[in-house]
Amino acid sequence: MAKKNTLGLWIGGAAGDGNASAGESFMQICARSGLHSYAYNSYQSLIRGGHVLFQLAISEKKAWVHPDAPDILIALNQDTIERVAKDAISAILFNSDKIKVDESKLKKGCKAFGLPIMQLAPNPLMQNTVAVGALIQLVGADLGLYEEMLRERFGKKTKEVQDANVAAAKAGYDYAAKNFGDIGIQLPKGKGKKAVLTGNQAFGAGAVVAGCKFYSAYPMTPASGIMHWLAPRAAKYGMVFKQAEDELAAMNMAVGAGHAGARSMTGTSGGGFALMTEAIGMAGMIEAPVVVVTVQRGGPSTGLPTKTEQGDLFQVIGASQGDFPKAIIAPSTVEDAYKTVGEAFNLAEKYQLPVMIVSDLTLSEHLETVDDFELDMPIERGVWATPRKNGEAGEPFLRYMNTDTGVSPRAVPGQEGLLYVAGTDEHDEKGDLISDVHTDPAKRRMMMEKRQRKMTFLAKELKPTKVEGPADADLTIVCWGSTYTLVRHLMETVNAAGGKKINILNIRYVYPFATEDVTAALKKAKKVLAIELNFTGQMCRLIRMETGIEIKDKLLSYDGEPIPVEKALAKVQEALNG
Amino acid sequence: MAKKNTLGLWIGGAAGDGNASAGESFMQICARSGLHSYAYNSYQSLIRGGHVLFQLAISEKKAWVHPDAPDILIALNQDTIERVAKDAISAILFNSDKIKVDESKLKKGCKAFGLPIMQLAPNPLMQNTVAVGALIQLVGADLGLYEEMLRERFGKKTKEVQDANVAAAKAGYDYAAKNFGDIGIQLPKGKGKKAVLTGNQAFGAGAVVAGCKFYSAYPMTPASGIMHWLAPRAAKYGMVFKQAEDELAAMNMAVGAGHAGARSMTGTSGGGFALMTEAIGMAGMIEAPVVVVTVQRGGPSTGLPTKTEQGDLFQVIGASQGDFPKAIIAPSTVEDAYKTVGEAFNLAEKYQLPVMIVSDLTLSEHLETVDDFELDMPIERGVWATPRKNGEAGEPFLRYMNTDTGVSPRAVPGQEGLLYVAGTDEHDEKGDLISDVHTDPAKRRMMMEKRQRKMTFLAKELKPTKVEGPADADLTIVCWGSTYTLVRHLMETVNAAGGKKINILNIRYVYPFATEDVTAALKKAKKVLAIELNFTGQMCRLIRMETGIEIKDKLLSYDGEPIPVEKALAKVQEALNG
Amino acid sequence: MANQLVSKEFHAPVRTPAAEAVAHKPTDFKSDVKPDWCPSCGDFGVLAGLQKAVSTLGLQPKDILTVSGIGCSSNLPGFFRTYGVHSLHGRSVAVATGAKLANPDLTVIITGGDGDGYGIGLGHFLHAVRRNLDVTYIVMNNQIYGLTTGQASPTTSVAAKTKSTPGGCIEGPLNPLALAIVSGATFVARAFSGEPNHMADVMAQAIKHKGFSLVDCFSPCVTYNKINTYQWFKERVYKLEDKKHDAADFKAALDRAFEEPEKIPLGVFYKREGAATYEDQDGAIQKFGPAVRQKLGTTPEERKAIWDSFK
Amino acid sequence: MANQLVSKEFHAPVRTPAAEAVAHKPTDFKSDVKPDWCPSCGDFGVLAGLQKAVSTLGLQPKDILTVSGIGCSSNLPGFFRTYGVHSLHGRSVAVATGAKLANPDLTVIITGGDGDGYGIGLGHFLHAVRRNLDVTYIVMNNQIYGLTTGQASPTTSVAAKTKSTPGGCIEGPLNPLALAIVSGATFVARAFSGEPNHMADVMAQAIKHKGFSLVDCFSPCVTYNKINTYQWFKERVYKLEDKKHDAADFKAALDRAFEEPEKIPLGVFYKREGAATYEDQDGAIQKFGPAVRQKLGTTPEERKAIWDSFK
Ligand SMILES: Cc1ncc(C[n+]2csc(CCOP(=O)(O)OP(=O)(O)O)c2C)c(N)n1
Ligand SMILES: Cc1ncc(C[n+]2csc(CCOP(=O)(O)OP(=O)(O)O)c2C)c(N)n1
Ligand code: SF4
Ligand code: SF4
Ligand SMILES: [Mg+2]
Ligand SMILES: [Mg+2]
Repeated sequence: MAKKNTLGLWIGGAAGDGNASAGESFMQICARSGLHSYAYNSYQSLIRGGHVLFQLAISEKKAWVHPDAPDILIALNQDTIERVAKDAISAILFNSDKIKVDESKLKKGCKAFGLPIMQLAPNPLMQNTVAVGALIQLVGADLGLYEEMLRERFGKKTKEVQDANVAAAKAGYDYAAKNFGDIGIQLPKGKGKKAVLTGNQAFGAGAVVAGCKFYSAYPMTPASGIMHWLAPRAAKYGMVFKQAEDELAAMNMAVGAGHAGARSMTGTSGGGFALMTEAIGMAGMIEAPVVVVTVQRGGPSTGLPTKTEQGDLFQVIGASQGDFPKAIIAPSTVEDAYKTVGEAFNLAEKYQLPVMIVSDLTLSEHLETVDDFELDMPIERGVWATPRKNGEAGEPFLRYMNTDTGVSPRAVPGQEGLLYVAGTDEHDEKGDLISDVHTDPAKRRMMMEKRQRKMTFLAKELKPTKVEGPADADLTIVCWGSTYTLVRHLMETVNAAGGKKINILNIRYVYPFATEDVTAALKKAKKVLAIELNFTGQMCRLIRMETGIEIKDKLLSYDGEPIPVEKALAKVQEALNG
Repeated sequence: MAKKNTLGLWIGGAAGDGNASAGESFMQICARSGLHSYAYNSYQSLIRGGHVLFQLAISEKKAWVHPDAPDILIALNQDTIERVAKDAISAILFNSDKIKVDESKLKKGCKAFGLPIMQLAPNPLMQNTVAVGALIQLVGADLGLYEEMLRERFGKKTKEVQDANVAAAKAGYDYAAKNFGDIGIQLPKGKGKKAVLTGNQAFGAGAVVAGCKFYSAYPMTPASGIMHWLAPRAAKYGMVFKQAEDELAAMNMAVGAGHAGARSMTGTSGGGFALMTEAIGMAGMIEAPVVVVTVQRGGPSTGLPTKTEQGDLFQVIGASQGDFPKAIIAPSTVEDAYKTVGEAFNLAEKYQLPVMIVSDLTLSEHLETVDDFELDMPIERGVWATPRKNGEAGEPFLRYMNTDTGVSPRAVPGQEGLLYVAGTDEHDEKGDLISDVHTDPAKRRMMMEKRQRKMTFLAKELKPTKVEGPADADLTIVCWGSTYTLVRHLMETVNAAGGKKINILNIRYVYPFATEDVTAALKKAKKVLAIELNFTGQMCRLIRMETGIEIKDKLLSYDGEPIPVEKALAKVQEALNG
Repeated sequence: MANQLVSKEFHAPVRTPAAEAVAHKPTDFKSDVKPDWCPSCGDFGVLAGLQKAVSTLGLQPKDILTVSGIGCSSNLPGFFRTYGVHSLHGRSVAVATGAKLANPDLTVIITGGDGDGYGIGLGHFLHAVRRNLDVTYIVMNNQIYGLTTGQASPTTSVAAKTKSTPGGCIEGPLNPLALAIVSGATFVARAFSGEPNHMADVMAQAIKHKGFSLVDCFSPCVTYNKINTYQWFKERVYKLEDKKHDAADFKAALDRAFEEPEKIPLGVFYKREGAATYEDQDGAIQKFGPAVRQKLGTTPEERKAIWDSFK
Repeated sequence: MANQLVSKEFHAPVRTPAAEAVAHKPTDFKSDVKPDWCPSCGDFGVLAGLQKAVSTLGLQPKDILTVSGIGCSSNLPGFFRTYGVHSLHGRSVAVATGAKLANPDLTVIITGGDGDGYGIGLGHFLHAVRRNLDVTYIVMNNQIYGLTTGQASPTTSVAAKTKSTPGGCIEGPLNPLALAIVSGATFVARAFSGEPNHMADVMAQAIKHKGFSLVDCFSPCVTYNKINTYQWFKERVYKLEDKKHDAADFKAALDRAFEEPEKIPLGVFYKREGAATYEDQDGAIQKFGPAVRQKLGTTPEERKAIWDSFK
């Protein structure tokens, strides 16, 4: 029988046991040998203890989801055995010094491979390294790459520490070779090295490349990853990174920096976003470009800080009082996250408005291999007023000039001859308040129309929203955000099977909404199923508002977990056959 | 020719000139003689200067709108003459000592009646009193009532001050009798005395009667009127009134008070509401009853602080992250404002959730006569857990017990034997956090479903949303909030004319939405026209989201002013005939 | 559900009079949830201190409301057997204010972290101070954001490397004691988790004090703050009681507040007795007592009077 | 539109070097909008003081950014011929922080009211202080909420009757000077609209000071504050310069901050020179200068390095 050439791996332990970092190392090795992978780490809102489960899929072709069940489970504590040993398919690796496995409770054919850590390593803390060594042997991965990685990781430590870790890995490898039988898995060799990163890292890297020069934020899971990636790197790229005293400050600082002429961004999650909303309206009114990333997590309120959900759609749409121009984009993949930042900055500057990027915990925190793509992004800053020697000015500068596109040539403080005051009160073209003029409905209307006119032009330059997959599919699945990757996996699985076919309508533009494209796609669809992670079917509601079309068949999940593939597949089959 | 028995009155001056208070006095006199009235005061975001225009309609039957143009204009400064003298129909009253009127610029038949204030009063500041005296004479109102009112108003001043004012009024009256001709207006005598109040005062009075014991707020136009009415009266009714340091505090205090067992309320406008949103989600999660009044004004951002708009609908709908139970009600009239507070408190306590009342500047600040109605309101506090002697408790108290209705018997701090912690993290029935338990999707689902289940039951007890007016009308006008009174006026006007007929679908329940009622009404309508005060047609968008029905014909106004009757009538005629 | 009876009627809470108070051991204030802090986290000491303090004072669990924000430290109410609200990050003081004004009979204890109280919540904290509300604020000051895995807080020292200040912190730390003192606090103290008995004693004094009381507690974060460790504090702390400090002396209190970081005083820095609390001056509370015990509803006469006032 | 040319290219702002600076009279800093404050409002004096101060310092209108919140006082930027942002109520300090960090070459002046800065904005104010950002904060302290027609502010005195405290205010006022001093401010001063020349002088010193400077200005609200009138202040104010006050003395500064309300000192309470500003310590600014003058975009090498770091 040919060996299996993909791997589902789970690593379970408590917070502080380092399972995520063991998993990431292994993922990295595979990526360096050209394999694809997708990982989701399930953890809790606590610093030590609890149960953390790193769930990884590895394969030669692009991996879109983490596995429902593991071929191999590495258990770093007894609790992991009790919870998930029953799910393992082929083998369980564990520290036999302290963990007991009752083989009678395992799946048929699943082997329990105990590692006597005390014999194999000088320090029980090295259990992860030993286990990864053994894992490498079991799946035929490259121990040399792991050695390389360990030396990198402990690069700042002494040679002794490096050597001890390398030895521990080797000991695990050798012990497995000698004592564990073959389990029928052999990972292939891919081509080249692949990058491994999270959505948050992609937002950070995207910001650097997009020319973001100011990032202000207040820590909040699951958005902190952006801050953590940027903080040590910002200065190198000339970006001011500012931790603020709260989200009110983070957002208002970003608006101030955007107004002053720097590309500026902030990032947060729902509770912090609530505090940012007032200043998002300010950006709309004073026409300051700014980018806000909000990463959804389990709600409402503090909710499930470390769990995933897509429940903040209307919070973002409804951010701040009154009608004002803005854009809202929801990327779906790590690559998309990176590119969305560039797109957001261009829209923000060209149309002088706030752009919100809506992410979710899964997108922001999961790790994914990404094939190389064009990293460069065009930087489009829109139209500027030409500075003029003070004396020359025959008339006042009209910062908010009423133009055909609604976009007024921009000026920033410090420029010659373009003095103006940007005010959150309604103002005239020059910027002078009209809130204290008796009643100037005509001017007010003009200014509202000028600002809103920008939306017409902005909408025109957005990329089309297209159905992905076979045009004549039997079922169109509507999704948004990270749920796209699950749906993509479903499509590849179902369509490969030969029978009925599905395609995907992924909604990326939340505002302005691609009403025509979406209407056309839904009208053309034979059947429609929506999959989203919230209670009320928020995207379905938005679609109905924008197109009038009601999507009746929905898979809504709101338990904090990504939807298991099995469950989604069952629902798709039901929809296809129903 | 029979004399006209209604009056359109405008009083114009600068901020600080006291025109609103002159207008209110006159309105009060008419109300005391049993007449109806409706007044809108147009002012600006500044303390002195500018142009303030008090616009009042008086009639025997209920007045629903202020007049597009005045029969009589009282001008307190020259600026008023320049701006609006041309609109006056019958007469202009002005201080001839300092104001000039060019009669050639007036409407045909409009008379300029100068009052030589220096001759008529000891102090030029009494010009308002003199003018009101003259006005009373011109329209045949009751000078005795004015005298009574002046003595009340200056009740705390000396007898001399009172007498001087009464004399000034009399002087104006006599001067008019002697020098001004008849202008063909005679106000009738109505029956009984009528109450005159603003929407904000109705919110305040409603709160007192509904048993609100805690009102926290931060000043913000146009919501401050609630605070200003309550602050001096709260203690008398056992209500703690607390000015907070900002809206974050105002809302969080209200949640704390609601949690502790007091009926609690807060009030604000869009910018402040933005700051309240996070804690609204908290109330949803910890199931604390609380009522929030948000009064819309011209947006976006600081916008037009003293102008009217209905532009915050999605801000309120989208308040805070995640899905949680809540209710949103938009009252339309002063009486409705009063009653809505009572309804809101009952819903808040019975379903243990935040209830938002959405008002707008026009509703909150306009003055209206209200016929007596049943002021009492039922107070329904929902289900409570029965306190138990500590020792008795055989099992922990389940504050968040999963019940058939989703409503769990409530307990408040200080009660015997019902200890629990209310947490904004997801929790189990007892209240213990589940955000740090590995992954308990089943419990999470149960708690989400328990909370959301409350919505089903809440929705069932809301009053039906009905069409008002002739069932077989040719046009159904959709409106919400204060715009209802304009539409009511339109309906009475159009339907009285005998030709085609209109009826009204006023949307009062924003959330949960009366989907069935509204769908049925719209399906039955021959033609539909929506009138609302915002740029994007927010209520139309909401209706489409909830019913799938798109309302194409809209009168949208976003210039900060209430829509003039003329303009609305023209649109209605177009819709009827188009 | 045997013991969980449902009632249509509200049985308003009544504080147990001192004479009827039942003695509770510190362990009676343990909830059945096991604290999930990292082993050796300073917050264990604060929890224990608090349990001892309320026990010493003879308080009844039901008469205490503990309100926290969000953070490791803000998890405390879950482990403390009293009524509790685990509210929003930075808003504990405002929530507690509302609850206290609705029911002044409650002993209200606010607990939370330095980020929660001195960072995002700074405004509420100082405004509560100037109100002299009769509540006790216990801050577990670990000079770091613990729950979000180690960013700089407003009390992080200059040059400290954290996740958000990898090159070293370049902002000066706030001095919470001095801020409270200059804002009119009537009781300002400091304690240290490494001195549990002293801490319990200071907390008891704070809770007993009528008016706003602050106890800033050094509560080491063993996971993310490798500078301000137990050892670091042990080398620096001393007790004000041992130095004849006069807590009634405003200037002396301020001087002590600025002694750190070389020498760190523990104990009561400042105390002013007899100042009226906010509740004592509120008209409604004075006339009608706790809002939560008032009967709701108005008489027909009251309603008529209100309505007539508009006529 | 003759003079309003449009460009696809961004001409980054450059501060006029002192040598090329053109002299501007105070009236050159008058915008063409007439202030709409009530006649005799104290804010006229503050505006005049500010115009004189920047004129004295030889600053160019284009190099100044004035940021305010919302309130009568916050209308100031509209009347002051510089760049301006009339931002949100309570957020001026945060907006100014962002602008200053994006372009440290700007002279950033923050203006606003007591409600704006010490009420809703208190947290931002004190956090900016501890950062020692090089900005000047001018607060028009009229001890009332003016624009919203007369409610109590955080500096309203006890017992004062306002629209929101009809029975008299029962909260203690904050002491903004003391708060700034204990939070590490490097320049703290007070001025009074009734002493225009002194005010202009203090403002000039504040703007010149490198680091965070606060000028709390008594700016009487003639419409809503009938207690703290020009006359009331005139009877109480004196100048620190006349009393040999040593502004380098931290304790003396605090003592002076607590002298009021009997005697109210004007002038510079506290000043510390040589403290590093936040901008001076930020890595990006130090390496690359003002963000707003950097070229955007990365080199292929930089992009490759970033991408490779994930491999
Ligand atoms: C509005 C909001 N912003 C951010 C967060 C994320 N958050 C949770 S705890 C915390 C900081 C905790 O620090 P501290 O208060 O010092 O408590 P510690 O964990 O150190 O005890 C933050 C920023 C949040 N929950 N809500
Ligand atoms: C978030 C928000 N809350 C409330 C308001 C309403 N508001 C406008 S100005 C003001 C207070 C102004 O007081 P202060 O800052 O002292 O300025 P002053 O008018 O006295 O100069 C308030 C509460 C607002 N604009 N935004
Ligand atoms: S992270 Fe720090 S503060 Fe949080 S529980 Fe662990 S030791 Fe305590
Ligand atoms: S209300 Fe007061 S602060 Fe406002 S402009 Fe008038 S005097 Fe000045
Ligand atoms: Mg902390
Ligand atoms: Mg003020």
